[in-house]
Amino acid sequence: MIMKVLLAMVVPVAGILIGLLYKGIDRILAARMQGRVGPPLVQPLRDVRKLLVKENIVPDDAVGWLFSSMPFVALVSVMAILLYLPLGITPVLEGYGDLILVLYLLIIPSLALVLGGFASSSPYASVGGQREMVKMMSYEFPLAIAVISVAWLLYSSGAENVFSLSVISGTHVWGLAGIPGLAGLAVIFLCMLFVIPGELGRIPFDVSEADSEIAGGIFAEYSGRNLALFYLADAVKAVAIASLAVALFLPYTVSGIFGLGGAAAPAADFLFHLLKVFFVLFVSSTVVRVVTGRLAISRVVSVYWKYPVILSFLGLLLIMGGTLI
Amino acid sequence: MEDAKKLKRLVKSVWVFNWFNSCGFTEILPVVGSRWDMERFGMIPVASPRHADCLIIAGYQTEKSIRRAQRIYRQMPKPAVVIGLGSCSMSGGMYWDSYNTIKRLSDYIPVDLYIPGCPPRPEAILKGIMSIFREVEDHA
Amino acid sequence: MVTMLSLPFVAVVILVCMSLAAMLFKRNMIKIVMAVHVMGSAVNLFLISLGYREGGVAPIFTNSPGGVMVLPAPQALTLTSIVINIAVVALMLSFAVSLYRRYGTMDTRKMRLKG
Amino acid sequence: MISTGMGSWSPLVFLICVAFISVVVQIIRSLGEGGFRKEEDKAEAFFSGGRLLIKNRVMDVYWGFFDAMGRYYGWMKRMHNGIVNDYVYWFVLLVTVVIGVVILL
Amino acid sequence: MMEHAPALVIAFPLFAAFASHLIGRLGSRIRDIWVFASLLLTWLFAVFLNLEVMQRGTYAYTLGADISSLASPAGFPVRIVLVIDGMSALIAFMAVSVTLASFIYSRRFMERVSGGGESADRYCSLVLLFLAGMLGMGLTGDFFTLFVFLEMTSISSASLVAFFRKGSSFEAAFKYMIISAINALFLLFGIGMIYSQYGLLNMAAIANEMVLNFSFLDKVALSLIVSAILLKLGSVPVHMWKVDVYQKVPSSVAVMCITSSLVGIYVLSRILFSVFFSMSALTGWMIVCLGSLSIIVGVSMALPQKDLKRMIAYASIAEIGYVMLGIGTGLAGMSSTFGTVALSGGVFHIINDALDLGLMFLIAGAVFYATGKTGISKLGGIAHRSASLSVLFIIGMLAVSGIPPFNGFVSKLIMYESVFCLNPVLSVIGILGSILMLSVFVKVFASVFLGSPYKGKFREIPLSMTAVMWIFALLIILLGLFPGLALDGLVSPAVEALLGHGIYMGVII
Repeated sequence: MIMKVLLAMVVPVAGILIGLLYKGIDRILAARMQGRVGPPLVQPLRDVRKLLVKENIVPDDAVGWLFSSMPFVALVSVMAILLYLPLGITPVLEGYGDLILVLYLLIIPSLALVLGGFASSSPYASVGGQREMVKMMSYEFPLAIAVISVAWLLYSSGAENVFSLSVISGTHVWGLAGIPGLAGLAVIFLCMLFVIPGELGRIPFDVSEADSEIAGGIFAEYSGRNLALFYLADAVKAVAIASLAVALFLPYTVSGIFGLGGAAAPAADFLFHLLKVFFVLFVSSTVVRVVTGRLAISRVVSVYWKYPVILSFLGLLLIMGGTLI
Repeated sequence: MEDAKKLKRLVKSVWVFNWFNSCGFTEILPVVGSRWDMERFGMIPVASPRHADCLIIAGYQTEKSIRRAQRIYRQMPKPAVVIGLGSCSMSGGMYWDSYNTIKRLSDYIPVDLYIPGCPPRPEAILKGIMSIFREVEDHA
Repeated sequence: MVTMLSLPFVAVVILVCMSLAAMLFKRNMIKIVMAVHVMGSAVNLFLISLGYREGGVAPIFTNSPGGVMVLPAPQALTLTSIVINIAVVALMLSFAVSLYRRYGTMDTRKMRLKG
Repeated sequence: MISTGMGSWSPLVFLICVAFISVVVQIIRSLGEGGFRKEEDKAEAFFSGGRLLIKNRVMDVYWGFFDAMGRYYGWMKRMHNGIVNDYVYWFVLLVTVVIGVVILL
Repeated sequence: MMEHAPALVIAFPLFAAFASHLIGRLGSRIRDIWVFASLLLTWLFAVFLNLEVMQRGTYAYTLGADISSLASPAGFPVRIVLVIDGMSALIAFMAVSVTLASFIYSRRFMERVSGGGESADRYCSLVLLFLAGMLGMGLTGDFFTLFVFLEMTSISSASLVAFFRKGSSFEAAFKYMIISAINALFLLFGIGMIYSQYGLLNMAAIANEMVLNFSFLDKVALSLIVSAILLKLGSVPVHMWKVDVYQKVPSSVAVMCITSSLVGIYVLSRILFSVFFSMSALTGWMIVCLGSLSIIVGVSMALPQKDLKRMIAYASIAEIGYVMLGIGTGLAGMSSTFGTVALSGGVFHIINDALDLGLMFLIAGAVFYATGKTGISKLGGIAHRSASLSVLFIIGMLAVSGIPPFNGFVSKLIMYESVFCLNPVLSVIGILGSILMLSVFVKVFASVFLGSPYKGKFREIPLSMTAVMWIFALLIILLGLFPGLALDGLVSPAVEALLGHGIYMGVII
């Protein structure tokens, strides 16, 4: 029990550091892909330290208490998600929350972003807020299908307590439903990867913080300390959504192969988990960020509701077919 | 925390807000580009003065646009740095004799650094910014 | 072959179809209210004809002439249903009249609550 | 603490963890600069240097969604036209569907 | 006196309704006290009903002849049986408490909006009639009494809809009255058909007879009754009347209209679980399909709305869709474990839905009270004027769309994880529905509450209205943090009551 409480203290803070680390790596790799040198690895940490020093301006017409509390809520809720996610080891709050809870907790940071944007009474921010809400509506559909179909795969292959994350990250999902199941799951994994840039607001879907169009969008009025909290929330959210994808689709552990016992096994699993998270983030957000340009908001809705939805429904049908045979 | 220590932190990651009229932007682009890459010093262009630490005012300013530039400067969270880019900001440049050009930028906004040139080459811009960094380093 | 016994049920079906047709196609509000009233009486007819017994006598027990009695329960139901039907139609007519006084039209297509 | 057959959820543990995390976040927040020195129109909303004339009116919200779902909302507008006859029409349709389903299946 | 509680629960509001006109002559203060005292007494009766049910389980209360064999001159028993079990006691308790809260809310609300005096008497008696009708529908074990109380609710709520005497309120009342008339007549048609088969009107007795022979006519009767109740509920194909009604009804009555649709859902589940339980697989699937359709159409139509109450009305149709999803899966999977879990999710969602959307309508009423407008484009920046309203709205918004710490999440979690076993697509529709619901309320919150300060006249919201809203909010938070309280205390007896149709029949015969 003490171990669990200790972990509950360490994991969120570690989440922040890992998030900043990934942000740094992401910026370096993106720069290298564009032939640039790219910032030093600790640049995100420097950005946060600089933002903390700056003045924290609250606009006159803004609803003060809401404007300043939303960054706080965003960061707290994102760090809370990490407690429920299996970071290689079994989740810290193992029996106290499940997959649907994580899915809903992922809504809160974007909701805090939107409310913060609307509360800042600037036209840029309210346009950014509406766009973020429309984006949330569009990427939640394929995300829900992906999550439910993995749970259905486990349910139909006879596992109990299907929605609890330790069971999901414990079983090897790929071989469960034969060839059609495998194909369906691959399609759904693709859709999940396609959702991640939308969830994080990376380039093809950064319609809500579009610098060129709406001058910083939701963050137009945020500065100093509040902006630092949003910056950290975005960093931690990348880790959270990527480790959810890893938990669902890549639940393999390393400690078995190397035969490590005792304290080394969880450490090795944790590191391997970080590697997998890096791989997912690199493929889904860094490469896509460098390659594509920004989409118009109505295109975002049709892009998310046309192709990934049909694909993941197809995947779900394949899985259902697979389990029947 | 006095200004010097704040500036030391600020220098490590300068977020730049460009207020450009004419040739200024064409010169900022290569600085952001892959050859001169200002991001290796932690500098990224941002869209809103609320995020900005460094306001680069490029090109000549008219009676109307200087009022907006002043309001943007006031809306930037302090401590902040202002850089006048090109000879137009120093002395009105080649538009010096027109009726509405602002002759000296520092009459309206406290300018920390002027970078001469019409337009200044990217190396000149980077050299200017480096001089600010060095000055902050020695000062602290 | 429509026997004498099932004649009322055929009448009920015709009445219900007529009132539904009126409700679907008539634009005037008063006509719709009349259609509702017609449907109400159709249902009452249906209830009454349920309780009918061949050669039955009115179900009054005090010094009744004896013999087969018509079932009393449906008649009780019909009584309440008639009363309710009147209340409903009266309320609808009052709404229609006040609506006409304010909107100036009886046409259901010119209503303002839509979308 | 409730547990459905498939998963479980305990609000109290969630609240305890959120309380603890908000202490940590408050520490991070206290590292930063709280207020700002009031200047002439420093706290004015940023509008590319100009002055906001029409105060913030949230107009035509979710334009992107309606634009992308144009056809669907066309049907919906026709379906919800507020005419009583159509309400009865939909009810008659529902009755026939329900009778059909109950009798045939 | 207390063993007559079931009859008194219905009779007392009826008596109070007609007495309130007389007492209104003496003075409005006295009439308020009288109505409040009678509502409180009815509330005590309802609480006593719940305690009695917890003690004795399902029991019947007969008006008229006690034993069925006691022959009246005509050779058959003349009696009406009120059956009280876990579910009906819960619904009765909910109806009375919501009416009590909405009455306290409406004292100051109606004063500003429609002026006191004679119309306030009418308001009080109509509200009490509405309550008596809902309680009657909740507690009867007899088809025809169900029809009579259904009519009573529709007539009293229609005249409440037309309370503001404006053009559009009459239009909404007219549409509502036509729909209720058709609904009642089709219900009576179905009851007549069943009566022709079995000569019985009592639900449990019919269920007992029906187990043996289930003929073609019963199927037609079932479909007529179910579609009539669906019309009363406002599930998708026939939901448009509900939107007009909720837009034009005074907000304090809108809260009661939500509870009357939930009583409608109780009646639907009573009929499908306890009477026509042999057809449960088919009807279960039908309710599930209509429920998911309601979620999709309800939420997607709520997005482009321009009027505050009309938007919340569409949201309430989506919430009814969620409850139908839970109840339908309970029906379809009657024998399996996930069916019971889904049913308990559905019943718990009834309580949550009544609280969440009730709070939303009260806030809409408070905004209308303060500014006199309900159009979204005309309002803005109210958060500057009253912070408590915006905090309440945030709580309500998060609760309705099911964000974790609040009660909406608990019932949706239970439902998704059990509806999932019936068909995974239903859970997907549920999750999508809750995210769209969240965006509906964010749009309302942004355009009504945030933005630059509201310029127009902003009347201060009186303490009684804020107190009621805060009670709703505290209940939402309490149910969110301690769901076990409601789940074991109120929901599980109701679920057993619904599933145990054997006990239900046993009480009568």
